[in-house]
Amino acid sequence: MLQAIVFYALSVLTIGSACIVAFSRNIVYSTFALLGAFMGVVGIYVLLAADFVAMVQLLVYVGGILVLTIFAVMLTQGIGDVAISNRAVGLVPAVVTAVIATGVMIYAVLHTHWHVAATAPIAPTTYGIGNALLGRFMLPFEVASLVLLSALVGAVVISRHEARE
Amino acid sequence: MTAIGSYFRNIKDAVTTIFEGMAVTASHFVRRPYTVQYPDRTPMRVQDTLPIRYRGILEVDLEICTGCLACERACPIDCIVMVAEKDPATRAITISQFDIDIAKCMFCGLCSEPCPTGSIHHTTEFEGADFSLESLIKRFVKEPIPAYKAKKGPETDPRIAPILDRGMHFLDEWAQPGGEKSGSTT
Amino acid sequence: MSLLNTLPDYVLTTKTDELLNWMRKSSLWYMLFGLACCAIELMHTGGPRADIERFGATPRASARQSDLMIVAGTLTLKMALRTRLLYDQMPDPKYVISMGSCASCGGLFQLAYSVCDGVDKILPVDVYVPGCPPRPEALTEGLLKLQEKIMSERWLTHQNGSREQVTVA
Amino acid sequence: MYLHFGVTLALTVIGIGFVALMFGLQKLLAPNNPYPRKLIPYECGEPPTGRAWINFNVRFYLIALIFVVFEVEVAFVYPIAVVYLDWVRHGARLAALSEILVFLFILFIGLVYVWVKHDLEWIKKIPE
Amino acid sequence: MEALAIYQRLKDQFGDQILEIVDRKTDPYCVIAPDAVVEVARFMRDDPEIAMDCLSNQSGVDYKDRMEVVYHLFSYAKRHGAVLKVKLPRENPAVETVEKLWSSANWMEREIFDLIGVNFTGHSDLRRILLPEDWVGHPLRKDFVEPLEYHGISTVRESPIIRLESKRK
Amino acid sequence: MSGAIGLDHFLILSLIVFALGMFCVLTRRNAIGILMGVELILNSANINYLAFAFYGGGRYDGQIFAIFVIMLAAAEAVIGLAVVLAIYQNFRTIDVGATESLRG
Amino acid sequence: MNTLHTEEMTLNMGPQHPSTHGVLRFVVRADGEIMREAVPDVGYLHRSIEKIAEKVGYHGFMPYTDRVDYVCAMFTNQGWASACEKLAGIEVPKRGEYCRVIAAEFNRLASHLLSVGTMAMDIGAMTPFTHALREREMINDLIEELCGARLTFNYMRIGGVAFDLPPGWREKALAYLDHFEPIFDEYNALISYNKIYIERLANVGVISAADAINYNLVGPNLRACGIKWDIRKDVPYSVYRDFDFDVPVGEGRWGKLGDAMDRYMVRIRELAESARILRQALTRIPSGPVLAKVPRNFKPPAGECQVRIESARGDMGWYVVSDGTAYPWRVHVRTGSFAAMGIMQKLSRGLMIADLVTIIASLDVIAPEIDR
Amino acid sequence: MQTLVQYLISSGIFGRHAPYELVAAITVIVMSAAVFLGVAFPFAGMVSWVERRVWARIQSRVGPNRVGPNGFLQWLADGVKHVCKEDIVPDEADPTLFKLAPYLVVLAFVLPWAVMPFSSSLILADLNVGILYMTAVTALTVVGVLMAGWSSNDKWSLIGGIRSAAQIVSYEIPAGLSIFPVVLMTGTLSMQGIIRAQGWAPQHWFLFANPFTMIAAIILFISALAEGNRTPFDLPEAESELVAGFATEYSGMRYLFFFMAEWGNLFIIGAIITTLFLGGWQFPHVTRNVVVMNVLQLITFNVKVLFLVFVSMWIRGTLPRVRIDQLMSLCWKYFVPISFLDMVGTAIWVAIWPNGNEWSGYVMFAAGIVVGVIFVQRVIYYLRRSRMELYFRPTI
Repeated sequence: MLQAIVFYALSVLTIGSACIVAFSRNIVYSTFALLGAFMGVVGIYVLLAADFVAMVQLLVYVGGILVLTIFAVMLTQGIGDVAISNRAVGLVPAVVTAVIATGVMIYAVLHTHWHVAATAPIAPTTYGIGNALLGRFMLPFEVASLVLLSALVGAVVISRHEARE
Repeated sequence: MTAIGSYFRNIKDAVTTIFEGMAVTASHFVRRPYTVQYPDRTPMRVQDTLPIRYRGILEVDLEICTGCLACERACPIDCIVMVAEKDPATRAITISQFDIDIAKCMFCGLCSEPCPTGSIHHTTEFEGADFSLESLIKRFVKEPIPAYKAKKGPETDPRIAPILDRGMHFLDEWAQPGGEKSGSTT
Repeated sequence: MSLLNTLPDYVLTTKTDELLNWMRKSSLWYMLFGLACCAIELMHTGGPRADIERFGATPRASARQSDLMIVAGTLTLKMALRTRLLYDQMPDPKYVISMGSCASCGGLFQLAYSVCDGVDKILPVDVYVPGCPPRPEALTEGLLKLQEKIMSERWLTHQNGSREQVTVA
Repeated sequence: MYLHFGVTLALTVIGIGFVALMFGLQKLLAPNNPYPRKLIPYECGEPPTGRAWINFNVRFYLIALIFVVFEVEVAFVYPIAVVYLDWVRHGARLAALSEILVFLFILFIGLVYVWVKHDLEWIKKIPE
Repeated sequence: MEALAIYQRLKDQFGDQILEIVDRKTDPYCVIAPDAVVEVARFMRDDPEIAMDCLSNQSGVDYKDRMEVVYHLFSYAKRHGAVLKVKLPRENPAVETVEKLWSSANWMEREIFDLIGVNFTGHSDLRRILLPEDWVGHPLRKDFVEPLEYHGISTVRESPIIRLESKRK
Repeated sequence: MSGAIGLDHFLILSLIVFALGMFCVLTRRNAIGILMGVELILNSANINYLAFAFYGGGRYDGQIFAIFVIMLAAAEAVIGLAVVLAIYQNFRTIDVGATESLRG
Repeated sequence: MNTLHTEEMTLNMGPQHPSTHGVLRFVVRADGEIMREAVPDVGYLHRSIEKIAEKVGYHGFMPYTDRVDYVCAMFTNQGWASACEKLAGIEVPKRGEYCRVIAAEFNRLASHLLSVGTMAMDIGAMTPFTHALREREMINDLIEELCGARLTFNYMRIGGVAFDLPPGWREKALAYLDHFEPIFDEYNALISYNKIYIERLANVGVISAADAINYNLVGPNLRACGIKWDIRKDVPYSVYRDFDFDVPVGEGRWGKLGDAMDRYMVRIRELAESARILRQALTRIPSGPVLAKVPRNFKPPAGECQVRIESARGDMGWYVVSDGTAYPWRVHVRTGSFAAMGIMQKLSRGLMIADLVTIIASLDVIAPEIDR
Repeated sequence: MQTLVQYLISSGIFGRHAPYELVAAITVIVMSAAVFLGVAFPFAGMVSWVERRVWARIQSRVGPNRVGPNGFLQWLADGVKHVCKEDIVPDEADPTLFKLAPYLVVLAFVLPWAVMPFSSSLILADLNVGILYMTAVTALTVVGVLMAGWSSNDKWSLIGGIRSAAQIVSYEIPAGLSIFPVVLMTGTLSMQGIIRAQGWAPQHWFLFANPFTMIAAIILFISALAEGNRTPFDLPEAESELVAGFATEYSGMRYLFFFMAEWGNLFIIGAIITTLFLGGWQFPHVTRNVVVMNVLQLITFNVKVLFLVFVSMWIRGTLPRVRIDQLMSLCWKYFVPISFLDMVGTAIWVAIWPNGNEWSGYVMFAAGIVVGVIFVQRVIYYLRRSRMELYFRPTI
């Protein structure tokens, strides 16, 4: 009961914010609405018993990516050109594509018989994730650091390269 | 090497100087505050702690005012308005108005300097805040009164003598041109 | 839909009024607005000896967060327009203390060509503090006078004819 | 766990409700008297020159880029750190230690790289 | 070097351009032709014996029949000073700027322009400095009349004290 | 847990978010807007991962995948925004339509 | 990252801004945190004191001189008095000169304390500021006892001073100095040697010696650039010849020579030197009159003169033209702050907004001195 | 919390057949409201008064002392005044975001209270990811502050907001890294778990566990100060530079919420440090009475937290403010590498002594005492040099 209420509330928050992200003509509103979407998703993660992932989402998305996006918006947008900058192109094909894709997938979701195992126990996950990362997923874990390193170096090089010109 | 050296020196400097600063501020926790809790929590009125030379709100002892208008003339900004008339027959001076605009006064002391009797002088009073400018005008003369006439000898009138004494006391503080004040040769 | 000055004059409402006024008067945040000589004494008033913060008055840099403008010092004509704007930018209820002769009426600078003779020409002044400059205690007394005035204001209850209007246009 | 996160949800609601309540109270108690000059943005007593919504030069943008990378790294290390003690106790100390060290080392290289390349410096030069 | 010796050297160098050398006990000065200001000034700055590296004061004086610009020069290298004067007509006084020689002249000339109304030709930024941009007149001129109001703020303030009329008049 | 909310709910939620993200990507001319759309899509993917993990027996694989997705999203955002900045440097606009024609 | 094309932002810093000591205004053209330029806009406190001098006469102008620089009014008093004395050729009694020096040096202590205090406040430390105010309060008490006012002293008269030292004052003053010296060390430990503080000040707003002279910087600002020039020492007036004191100059120990830290430290060390002068003056003060005979209707002969006084903000030039009447014809005050503001525009280029605050504070500008 | 819900259901207050969810929901809401209104909000208020008093004391002043006993109700006066204050939304501001920003900031201040470990059983929610949660939710402040700064359409606000955001996000890295030593040593993220791993005696605190944790504690404390916009890192609201920073345009209640969040965050900073390094609520096991124990633990925890709050006030009264570039280089060139190495060092330390080293605790504690003694000596030195008698008389 309560879970359903919470789920629907979070869904409304997520989808509403996502709508603002997608439809707002003001890029700044879109950016700040992203916060609502992320927060809603955090709640959904918690409902899915993924507490650690939820926290990581909060830490990385809200604390990191969102701030970075806001910075980028502030750096590139005067308010003066907001209307232009967030203008939509090809509205009709986009709507058609989105609607068709959604329709197909909703059909798929509703008509597929998902194999639902017994739902997981609602238990803390950090320990398990840690064990998995140190064990089975050791290689991806180390590769992740390489990915991050390359992202760091790449981003810095791109920015610096442009700055030097 | 110097780069690394300065890196660690920076850390060391920051830590030691902040440490020292914290010690200074910590010592203030055990010192008494310097505050004088005006108006209600002071051992005595703040006015009474001020030195005699303090130039607070002006006051006129009309009993010893000679009506010489020296103060009005000395005021650079005309905030003293004084009307004193000399009766040509009796040579007696009547003071019919003595108003000081405290709101305009600049508390410079130039008016009390030339006063022959110390009648106009600054007090240590400084409380004068009010809600309107009009109430900041000090009117000393309610109705015309005769001016004080300086006597040759010492003042004999027991009512006026202490006031004159006080006035002269104010006057004594001012340096006399070329003159040396007794008692302050140190 | 503000309740301001709309309630009838019951014991409860007047008591509430008193309480609100007491709270308001105890938290007069003044704007750091030093103009001239008096600004130094204004600093001293916030300083260790006079410590106006005892009465809950603390300096704020932004006009938006201040309740009290202490016009400390000579108001020149060039500054007068800015002062008016700053005053306008303060949120209601707002009060003005005119500190020192220059602010009250131009004082010794009435002779000057570029000085606005008195801050009351551009703003409504609540309390005038004489002195040139007033010593910190004198300003403290001005603040106490202003607190007196605030206590006599009506906040929720109807206005009596003689009482001060709360909102200043 | 739902119960625990329920607390955060409740706190969210209470926090927002409290703020809204106070605003409601303010609506009741505070005067409201806006006029055009009052609503001018505050700029130290001058009428503002130009608007604030401009392309603000966020000079620490690069630092924000670096930050996100390290933030992800911090997030990654948390689960490892949690199980580290157990692994050590169960004798797998070298494996765990070396894995952490490698992970940190690779990212540390990134830090050293940006440092050496002076991307952490604050550039004071103004373009003309 | 004594001031008089400096003036003598100037006289030798510039001849007719030096109009007058006034020998007085306090602050002797020399008057130079308005056209020659920059030349003389440059000489005084660059000559190794005079080496006036600092323009310590520049003031304008309105003498009702003429304007004067007074340059107080000082040499930190040689520790001596000199006073130059330029006499200008009262109508449209103008003299070349020495801003290029001493940067401190920039503001001082602006001030003289603002208060006295001397034009400094070639000045990079000759605007009013102390008074508002929309001010009319140059107040330190002797014939300056104070305006009655500025942006709706009246500049006159009557004394609140009314002087009682004398009984016998 | 209770029968009211099942896997389908989460999947449909993720779908809607995905659709909105896709719409955002397709319609935006602003490069940052596109990146935001991508973030939404990645989030919807994550919801799916976690939903399947939750309803699929509670193994950690789904969660670990989600973490890796977040990591990749961060890397993508970092690089993407750096590139956007670079584009902005060169073209003075981040309108993706305009940058195509303006070959700098 | 240095060539991001961003719009320039025009910021008004002041006239009502906590860091602009009084009413200065800077039109800051900034690119993010970095300033392209900060153009000072002064005149918000232009009170036409020079014009008033032509209206109120020589004696009556004395209180107005207090307002030229209210932080160190003794010096403006002294400047005006000396100018009048120089015009009329009046000799001030020895004791009068000593009184002047004592009052002036106490005032210099007060002024420098305010300066270093506000410096600390602008850097963000409130405590040193209040401590400086506390010391100022004590000095104010002393000065109040001497001349009856805390700020606008009106102490000096043409030909001397208005009040002799009150009885017992000397001992109090010496006792205060005993108190001041340890407090001074404490103050330094609290803020002057603080690493953060030094980092904020060092290498900010560097002025070369040539620039300083060219822009006519004076006083501590000039000395911080390494030029040993003090009117008290080099062109001695009053009785400064009698005293033994050093002229502190900038050393560039913490950064480049002539930076904000140097200016700050010069002030700090001048505090100690002033205390030294005060000790000497208080012990050596001779007896005698303090005021020469000057007619109440003072009319100096026609003529003009310039007087230079080493005020707390440096060389203060009083240029007075007399036409032989009871009213001066023209008075012009050339002040240190005016010149210091002139260099601001040049200094501000390429610095951060936070540095602008540092520079304003380190140049120790006082609004009325600029605008008069 | 779980126990409480179980207890309530079994006690039958809600009737015999009360649904678990409803009871849980009511309990949670009531308890949360109690913590927020009873602890968090008054604390934020009171600490503003305490700070003003402490600060005044450092400055040889008295501070607010007229409203209530010793000015204790000053915070209430400020609050009521702000309620009675007009609320201005500037013309050119973006009204939606302008009004939304305080909500976010308050949210970021409220959420950490969920995992505040007041005592061994007084905790709203002993989240398994407690400390991670704590660091994550405080990130909301960044968005709130950026929102406030941008929406005001005021240049000071904009600069303040961006400064604040850059500062908070940067310092999250050293703060996050400094938590790891403790996590490595305990193997849990739960606040209670971390506290339980420590002992009541100082040598069993993680602060003194080994040199690395001590450095980590210092870095975490400083970083937390930076994240809370406290001196010496109060650049976003630097009065002498940016008027009032991101809150420049805010008046009345809206401003007060920023204000409140700032003071409230002090407690959170203190609580994090206390939990991680100072042994939290650990108190010698003197009695078997659970209630008494909990009260003692509550007091212990609060005393420790308040001490840290006091220290941060004291720091605020002492230090000047750093500049933005120094702030950044301090973070990236000093704190991040040091905490990196610190973490590596701890990992090695733990690999060598998985169960901790008893000796190092004593040694570090002794070192701490030595530093304290030196400090006291310096204080006495300054006291001796000051002439106390001059402080007693208004006029010398």
